Amino acid sequence: MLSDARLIAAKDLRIEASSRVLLTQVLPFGLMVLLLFGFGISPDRQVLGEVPRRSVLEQVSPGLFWITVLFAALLGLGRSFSIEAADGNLDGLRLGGLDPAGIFLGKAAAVIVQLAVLEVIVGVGAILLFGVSLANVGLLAVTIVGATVAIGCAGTLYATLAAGQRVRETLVPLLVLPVLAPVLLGATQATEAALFGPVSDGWPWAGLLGAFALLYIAIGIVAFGSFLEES
Amino acid sequence: MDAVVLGLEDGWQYVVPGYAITFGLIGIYAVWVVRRGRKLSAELPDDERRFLD
Amino acid sequence: MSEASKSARPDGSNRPAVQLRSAVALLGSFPALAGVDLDVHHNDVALLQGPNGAGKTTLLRLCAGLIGPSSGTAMVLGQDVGSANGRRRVRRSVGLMGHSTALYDDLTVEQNVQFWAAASKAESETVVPALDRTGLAGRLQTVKVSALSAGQRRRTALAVLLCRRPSLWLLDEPHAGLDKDGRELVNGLVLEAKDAGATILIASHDLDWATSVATRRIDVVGGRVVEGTVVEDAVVKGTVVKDADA
Amino acid sequence: MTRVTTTQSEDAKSAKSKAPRDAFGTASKLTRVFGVAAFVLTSALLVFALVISPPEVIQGESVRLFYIHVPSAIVSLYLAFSITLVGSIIYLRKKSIFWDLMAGAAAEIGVIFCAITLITGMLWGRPTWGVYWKWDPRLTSTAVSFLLYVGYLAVRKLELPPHVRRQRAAILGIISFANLIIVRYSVQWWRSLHQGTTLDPVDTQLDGSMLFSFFLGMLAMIAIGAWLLVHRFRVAWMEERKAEQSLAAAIVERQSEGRS
Repeated sequence: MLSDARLIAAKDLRIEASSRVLLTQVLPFGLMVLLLFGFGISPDRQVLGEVPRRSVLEQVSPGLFWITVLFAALLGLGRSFSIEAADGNLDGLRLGGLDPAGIFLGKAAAVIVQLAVLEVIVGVGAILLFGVSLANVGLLAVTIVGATVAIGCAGTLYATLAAGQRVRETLVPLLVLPVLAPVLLGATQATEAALFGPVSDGWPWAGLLGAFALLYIAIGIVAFGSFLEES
Repeated sequence: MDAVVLGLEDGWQYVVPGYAITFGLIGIYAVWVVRRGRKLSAELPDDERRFLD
Repeated sequence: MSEASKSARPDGSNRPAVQLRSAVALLGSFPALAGVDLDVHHNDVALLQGPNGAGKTTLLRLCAGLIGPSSGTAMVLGQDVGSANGRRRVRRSVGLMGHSTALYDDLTVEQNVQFWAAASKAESETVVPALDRTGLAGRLQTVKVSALSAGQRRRTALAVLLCRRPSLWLLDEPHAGLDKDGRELVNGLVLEAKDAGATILIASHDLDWATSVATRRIDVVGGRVVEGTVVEDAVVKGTVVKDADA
Repeated sequence: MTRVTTTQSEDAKSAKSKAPRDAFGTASKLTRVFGVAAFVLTSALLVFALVISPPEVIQGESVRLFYIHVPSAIVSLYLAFSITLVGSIIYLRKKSIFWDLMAGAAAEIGVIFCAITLITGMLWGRPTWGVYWKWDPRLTSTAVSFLLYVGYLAVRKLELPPHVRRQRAAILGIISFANLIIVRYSVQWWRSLHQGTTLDPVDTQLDGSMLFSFFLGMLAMIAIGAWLLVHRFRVAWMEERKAEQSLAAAIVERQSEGRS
């Protein structure tokens, strides 16, 4: 299972290395969304009664960051499955002798790695644009890992459910976003706690993210085979 | 608004639409389901469309 | 299951390689196959012929275990294609070349063949000979698939097929889009596979090329097999030339 | 109320109509029992909830929304989506088409009642909180659950061969229930950290005729839900039969291709 996963993940990452679609299209999209948030939420507005004084933008930056990641992840998932749908490649994967659980873990792992890179760059963008000062890197790292694995696994599972369907592009966001609502909550809360304190409030949320990630790894391993069958 | 004109007490202007929407929605859905059932049963042979219990 | 797995090997069983009984297969809600009865014996080279939309492609996909029959039975290489487990087992021992070539545009020819060989649990040593045999060795090897012509893509798909060493070959219009060399290559590979004991199904409109290797012709019309004729002499080359839409 | 009149007019029609051909519909003794129960209970509910029961001390008249808001939430989130879960599990074990259709019918009714829960909840919130939406944990998680099951219904409509679609729907029916629980608890946790206790529709203190109205609401919503479920299931069942028939016809037509 794990060697199959490695094969699939390596293939997806090699395709990205060669085509650079995520790097040249999805990443700029993410950065643009950050700018748009700045336009949408006036950057000069201050939060009242907070000590130290913060701009509204800084105050809500954790949520904005994770919403940006979520939207970018939808595009990344779309890409991850359009390379399989383009030329009957899903049939090829079915015909191969790979373990479906391995295919799931491989596709999810590739999405997770790419998303993690995107998160780091968009995160730097958010720090610069929204005037956030970095703190509690440990909690932030755990949050990013947990949330990214959760998004990658749940997203891959639901994207497969709609793979090969004409309505795929519109159906996947409808399916994935409600499922990922708790992840957005947890990631935002944990990030807020890491940046603005108190840190102790953040760890339970990071724990929730970890539990969610593990749950979706398990569901994916069990259910992916059925979703991959016939489409 | 209307509630004031009609002299309704505060709260009624939310209660009445609440009940109207609730039973209106159920009603529309019920009509849709029953009509669809009738239409389908007219298209099927007798033994496939009779529900006796 | 023990009985079925015994007959999974082409040798040591006289059960046909493909045995369909009243098999119905759906595309959405359309019955692309409307009750197919078909026996294809081991080591046959069967030519499926019939008009566009007759159900040839769906028949091949059914034999590949990519879809299951919605009614009737389908036994392929001794496995029941009606069950998910049977389909999974069948898929490993078939090689399908369809209209789509199942290649990744952004990978090179070599990377594609290597990936699919690994995904099919084929030995990695099979890659180089397969590239040689299909005429892709050398310059083309490191070209991205997106830069290939339709014929070169097909050759790449053939190389993947070679690596898989399937015991049942399912070729959907294998001659289409290929030059004369390519068509000869296809026929050569089919004959080699036959000599190695494989069973081959070819759906083709390119009758002059396909009949030259076929041992048997099967007519598919309206989602059914209407008649099957045995070609006594495998060299009937050039007798039927009416591939208007091939 | 409307749905009961439909049943009754249906009976009247079948008595009048000469050709009983189109008179069957999805009605039967069972639906009549549920239909009459729903009609009686709903009438009683309207009388008790809107006329007899008094306004509440704090909430005033808007407490009356409570008698339909909470019952529809229970019917939707606890009953309907549980039937979807159970139907999905049984389908996966026994491949029973009955339970696949039951799961789908229940989900659709659950979504309708979920919408009612949201609407009545917002209408309750406006006079109570001053705003339609206050990110109340129950209401917020209900909104997400609503979308979860809208997605489930969308998957049921995918153009796939029936057995493939059923399999996927069944798996999704199970995962969706897990998601429902996760969403519920994470949202509750989220809100509990950020605000003190607010007035929540479920915390309402009831007694006497108010409590009785609530029970009437519960029973009425269950009766309506059951009535709808039987009808909706039968519609799905007949759709299934019809699909079988048109498939049989399509096969005959397909076989005659190329013969003319």
